[in-house]
Amino acid sequence: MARISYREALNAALREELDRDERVFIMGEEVGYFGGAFKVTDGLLAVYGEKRVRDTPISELTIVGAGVGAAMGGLKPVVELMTINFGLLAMDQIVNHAAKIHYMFGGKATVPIVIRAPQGGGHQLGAQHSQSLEAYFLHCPGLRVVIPATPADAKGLLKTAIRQTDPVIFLEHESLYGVKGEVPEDNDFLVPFGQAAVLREGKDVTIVAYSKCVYDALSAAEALENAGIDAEVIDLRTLNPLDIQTVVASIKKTGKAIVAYEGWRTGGAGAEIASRIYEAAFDDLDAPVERVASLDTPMPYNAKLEHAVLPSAGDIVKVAEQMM
Amino acid sequence: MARISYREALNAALREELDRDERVFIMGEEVGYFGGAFKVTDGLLAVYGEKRVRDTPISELTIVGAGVGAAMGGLKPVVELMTINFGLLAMDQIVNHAAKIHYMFGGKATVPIVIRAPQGGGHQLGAQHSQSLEAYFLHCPGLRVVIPATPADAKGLLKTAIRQTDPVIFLEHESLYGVKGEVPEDNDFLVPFGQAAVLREGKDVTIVAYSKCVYDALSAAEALENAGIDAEVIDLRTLNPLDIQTVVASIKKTGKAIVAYEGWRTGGAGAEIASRIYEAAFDDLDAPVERVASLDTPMPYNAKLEHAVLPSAGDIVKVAEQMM
Amino acid sequence: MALERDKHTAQRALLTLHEAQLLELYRRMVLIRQFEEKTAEMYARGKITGFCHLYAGEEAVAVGAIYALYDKDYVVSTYREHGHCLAKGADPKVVMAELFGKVTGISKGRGGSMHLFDQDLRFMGGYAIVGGGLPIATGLGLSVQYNEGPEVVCCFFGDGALPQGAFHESLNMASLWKLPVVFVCENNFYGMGTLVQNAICQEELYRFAQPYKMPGVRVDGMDVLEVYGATMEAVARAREGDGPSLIEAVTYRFRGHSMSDPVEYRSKREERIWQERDPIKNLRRKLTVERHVAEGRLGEIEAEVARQIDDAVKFADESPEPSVEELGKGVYAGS
Amino acid sequence: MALERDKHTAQRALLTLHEAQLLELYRRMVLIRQFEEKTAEMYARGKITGFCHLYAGEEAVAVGAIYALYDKDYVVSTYREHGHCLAKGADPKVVMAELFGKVTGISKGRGGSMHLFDQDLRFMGGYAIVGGGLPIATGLGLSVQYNEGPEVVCCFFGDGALPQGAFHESLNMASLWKLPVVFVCENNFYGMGTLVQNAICQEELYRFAQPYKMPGVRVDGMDVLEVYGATMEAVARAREGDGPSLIEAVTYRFRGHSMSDPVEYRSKREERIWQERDPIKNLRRKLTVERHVAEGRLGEIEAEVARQIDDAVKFADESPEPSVEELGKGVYAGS
Ligand SMILES: Cc1ncc(C[n+]2csc(CCOP(=O)(O)OP(=O)(O)O)c2C)c(N)n1
Ligand SMILES: Cc1ncc(C[n+]2csc(CCOP(=O)(O)OP(=O)(O)O)c2C)c(N)n1
Ligand SMILES: [Mg+2]
Ligand SMILES: [Mg+2]
Repeated sequence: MARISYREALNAALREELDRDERVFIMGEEVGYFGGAFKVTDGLLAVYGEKRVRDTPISELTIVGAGVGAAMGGLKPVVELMTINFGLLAMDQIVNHAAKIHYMFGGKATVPIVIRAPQGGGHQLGAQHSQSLEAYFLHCPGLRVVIPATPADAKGLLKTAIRQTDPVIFLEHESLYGVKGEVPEDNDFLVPFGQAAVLREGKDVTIVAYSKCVYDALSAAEALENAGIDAEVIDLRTLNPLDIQTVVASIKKTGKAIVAYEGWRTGGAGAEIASRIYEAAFDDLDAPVERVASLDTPMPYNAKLEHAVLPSAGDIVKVAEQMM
Repeated sequence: MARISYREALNAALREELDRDERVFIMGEEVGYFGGAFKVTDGLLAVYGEKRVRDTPISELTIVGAGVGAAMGGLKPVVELMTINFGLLAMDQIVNHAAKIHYMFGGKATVPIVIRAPQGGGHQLGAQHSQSLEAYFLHCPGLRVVIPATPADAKGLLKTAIRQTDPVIFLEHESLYGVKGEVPEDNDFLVPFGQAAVLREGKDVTIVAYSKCVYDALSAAEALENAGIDAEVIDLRTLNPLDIQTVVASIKKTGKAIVAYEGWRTGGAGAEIASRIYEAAFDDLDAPVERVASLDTPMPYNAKLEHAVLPSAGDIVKVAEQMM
Repeated sequence: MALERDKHTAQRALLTLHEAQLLELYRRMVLIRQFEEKTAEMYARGKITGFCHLYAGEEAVAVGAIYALYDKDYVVSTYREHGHCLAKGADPKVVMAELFGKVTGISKGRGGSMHLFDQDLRFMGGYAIVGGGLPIATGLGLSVQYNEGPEVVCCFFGDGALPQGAFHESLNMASLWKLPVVFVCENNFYGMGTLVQNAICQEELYRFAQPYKMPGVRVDGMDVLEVYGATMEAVARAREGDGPSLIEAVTYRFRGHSMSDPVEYRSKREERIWQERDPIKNLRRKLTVERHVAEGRLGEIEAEVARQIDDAVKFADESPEPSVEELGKGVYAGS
Repeated sequence: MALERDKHTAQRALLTLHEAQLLELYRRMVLIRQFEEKTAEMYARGKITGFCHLYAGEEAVAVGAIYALYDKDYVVSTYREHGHCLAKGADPKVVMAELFGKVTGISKGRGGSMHLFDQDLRFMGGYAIVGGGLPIATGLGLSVQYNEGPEVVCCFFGDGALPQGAFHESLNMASLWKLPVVFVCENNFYGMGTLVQNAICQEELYRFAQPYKMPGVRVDGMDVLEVYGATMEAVARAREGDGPSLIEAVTYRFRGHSMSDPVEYRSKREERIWQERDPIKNLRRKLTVERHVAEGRLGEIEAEVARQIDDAVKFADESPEPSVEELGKGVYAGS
């Protein structure tokens, strides 16, 4: 175990997989000489060379499409979109191509591409640079959607993503890169898809979260403890596959659930998670599932406004208290 | 009133608004000489000329973007995407631009664009031509999402869409163009956004639907009547704004709800609708809200497989019977 | 316009190719033509449904270009890809079965007319999003370069794809990285009902190669030997590591855009002019006149192909449909 | 390269413009420079946050191009748009207030550095998606043509936008429909840390105009008169209904890509060479030497601008923040 940042954990995962498999390569804007806009690929070019750490023009649609083609040609591309906001330019290659190819060609083609992208708000980057778009990918069969919160999961899930054979959308939160945690150094440390993690046990309310909101959920749980409310916190870790069993098991105990996510409230992943909870545990629920999410507005630049749009630990606490 | 098809109703709405407002114009692939891939704009070029019915190159991103710019320049573009599947190429202009501009520029810019697009499956067009993508637009504040089922609503909602000032995603179902119904001939016949229609009253179960699934819901209701089950059918008509009040009022009576939609089950608009129902009517529900939707697979070409993927009246009947 | 030079290339091909090779070109074109005619018939009889875009009239492009490739070279295509798929060596049986939606089809009945695929043949798929195949072809080129492989990627697309951003992004990337891709634009003058000059401000499509610093040539897409010659040059260049090329093959689709298109936007006269330039008649004339091949030999080929097509229909008809139980399988390759 | 001709245009501008006009060009460049220097200072002091991309070094492009426009002409820009916005006539007060996130800001504190907008000034917005502004500019051009208006649209974007599909789609559409758009590419050699030759297979960016059948020129973007002259020609053409043009202005950003960029990817030597070509010093030299303007007159302008910038900071500082209660309003224009 080493105590490293989320960013370093991702970097380590990339290094290990580059070492392990000749077919793995990295491609994206500024991933090479610049070391990545968020420095996730820092230092890789020097070690692995331009063949395996490839700077690209600003052409999101074709970056992803070329990744799809390279994957069909037998490689294992790890494509970085500088942020998910720019990924909207690549939706055609992601949704119409990457997600469909295996199925529509009768299972004869595979597209083992990993598309990494930072996302999220909180840095006053305004309306076009602060989105969390996991819901779009969740609503597209054929894509795996991975969204780690901790450094260890960042590493273990990225390694799993690179080793498996389906297109993966791997979403990192821009606020998490500096977060530190214990991360196994084992080269074969993998975190499986579809297994939520119970990060804190509790008996009064289940807080289901992923990505940055996991930290908000944990802070909220601490605050709630002072108020005598014992919250269980679950990190989903992957949205597709979605481990609803772990969530349901928790709700059987607590009878109450809050889903916390940073995407816009309406039509977000929280709606799906809530629906799945109701479908699987309707009789166990004492109250409706509460959603704590971003307000339904484009992100304003002003810091106070932005803060008010984003979901927070305080919001979770307030909702939990109201549920009691 | 005239008995005309959904296609003719749309065509009439376009003609009336072209007549009414000089700023209104139509733009898209094959909308002019060809009369539209689905013939919705048939005959308009001959009457209104190339200035107001404009054929474009195949450049979805820039077609939408040019519509956004034209709207900012004071016009009222009605842009046709040949099908919503190709709209994935324009997601950046829709989500990052059209939806954001009014808010992020402090309310000083408006983008009164209507983006019309056929969508849906059922014609053996395969994985890249059969999608229903309303959930993507629902999950984007700043966009209105309109999705009519009947010829009258197609006309009245399209006219409302053209007359108002926000970007509208107007989704038509490819299977509905030939459907006929009574349509008011009044030039000022408008259907307001955000008002669901109760198409059939019933006391046992509420079926909430939109677009083609409205017809499946109505057939299911008939079939259920024979089985002694009295279903209420609600057509949402617009997803943003979403009229949850009408749905909740119905559920207070029936205690049960089914949401029927053609998008993929996971992460679809049905998840949002179900969540809103729970949030507003948890105590009135006798059973979890059921979702009847497309299976989570890319659309297969083979007719039997496609039929099995799509939601049907039969599926609704089955689910309703199980709920009793 | 590079027409003079290309006429010369074509003439050289006619004189230097072995008779067996020329007959093979003829056979492939006839195969595509008969396949498409049968497809139209089966569509009319309701055996085939959905969108179906026939390639009749354009055979010289697929056959000429693909004949310049090795088996291991890749082909990427569009929704109008029956011809490319057959030219790359697909058995008409499995193609027809796909159109019939059968489990024996080349994409197991899941793809349909627009989504044929065969990894073994290195036929890397028909894509139904205009411009969608170009980034994928670029990526395949990258995989070849990465592996220091000898392969070349041949990517077909229509004139309609030129105004798409994907075309330009792909040409830039392929040129920037010197990828072994041959971009073949099938300029058949129309994208659905839109004339090329109403969609593109530049009608001489090969000119788009210039800023991308790659060779751009326009060839007569009704002359299989001319297409073959131009592609040979582009392929050689790509295989040498000298990067991509753009070939504009001027051609004509004899039928409507798809089976449901009544083709009201073009004149009978225009159609007649192009039918006279039929690529199959064109090669037949050259073979019989300049290479003295007996008419009978060509007739035999036609008859043989006809039997093959009949077998294909029979096979497709008798094949089982995919089972509904399997429906949910194969959305993911893993687990 | 059209440099010879453009040097001539610049010289003509120097000789024919009134002294007041030349001083106005000088004033605008100084305004932008001082504004940007103050912005950097305020950023360092935490008054401004988020992404902030300064325009220092590139002033001649915004000022030269926009001086060739009428007030009613439209400007569309990117995230590096303080300069364009000021050159189009925005009050530095409301621009600074926007960077401070204040409700008095040009976008009410909702936009920030990357999203300035003013309908009255016809400054149609800074867009933070590379290439995002081009389709919008094309649409504005369409609205002008539709209304048979006299306006022209001037669209700024970086070299980084050239590999984006949106660039090509927009050039095609604008040329096909002869829209009154002047596309101004600010080639400052880098897109973030990527050299233009590592992103584009063609370094002479103006050459992309050719297949689109529009004039393409490269001008010295450190010479405001040269930019002005070239834009005058393009604007005249657009206003006559003769369609779009592409101007490549070769320039240099004196600072990093954004405030957080340590600029490790370029050499001190390179930076020094370009600093010697400072567009403000450049014009200063011409004014004093060739037009015999007194140094003192220029000093007065600088002092006046300095006061204006101080006022802007004061205004921004003292302005109130937007109220959190209003947050949810204005997502929709209607209802
Ligand atoms: C992105 C996209 N936009 C629109 C369509 C609808 N469409 C299908 S084919 C076609 C015309 C394409 O013409 P061209 O590229 O010239 O190919 P051809 O059919 O002539 O072979 C159009 C507009 C599509 N499939 N994809
Ligand atoms: C579509 C998109 N991709 C990536 C980015 C991230 N990004 C912001 S600026 C930039 C470089 C743009 O360079 P250039 O166009 O030359 O403009 P300059 O900054 O030099 O003025 C990049 C890659 C973005 N904003 N939008
Ligand atoms: Mg064509
Ligand atoms: Mg630049």
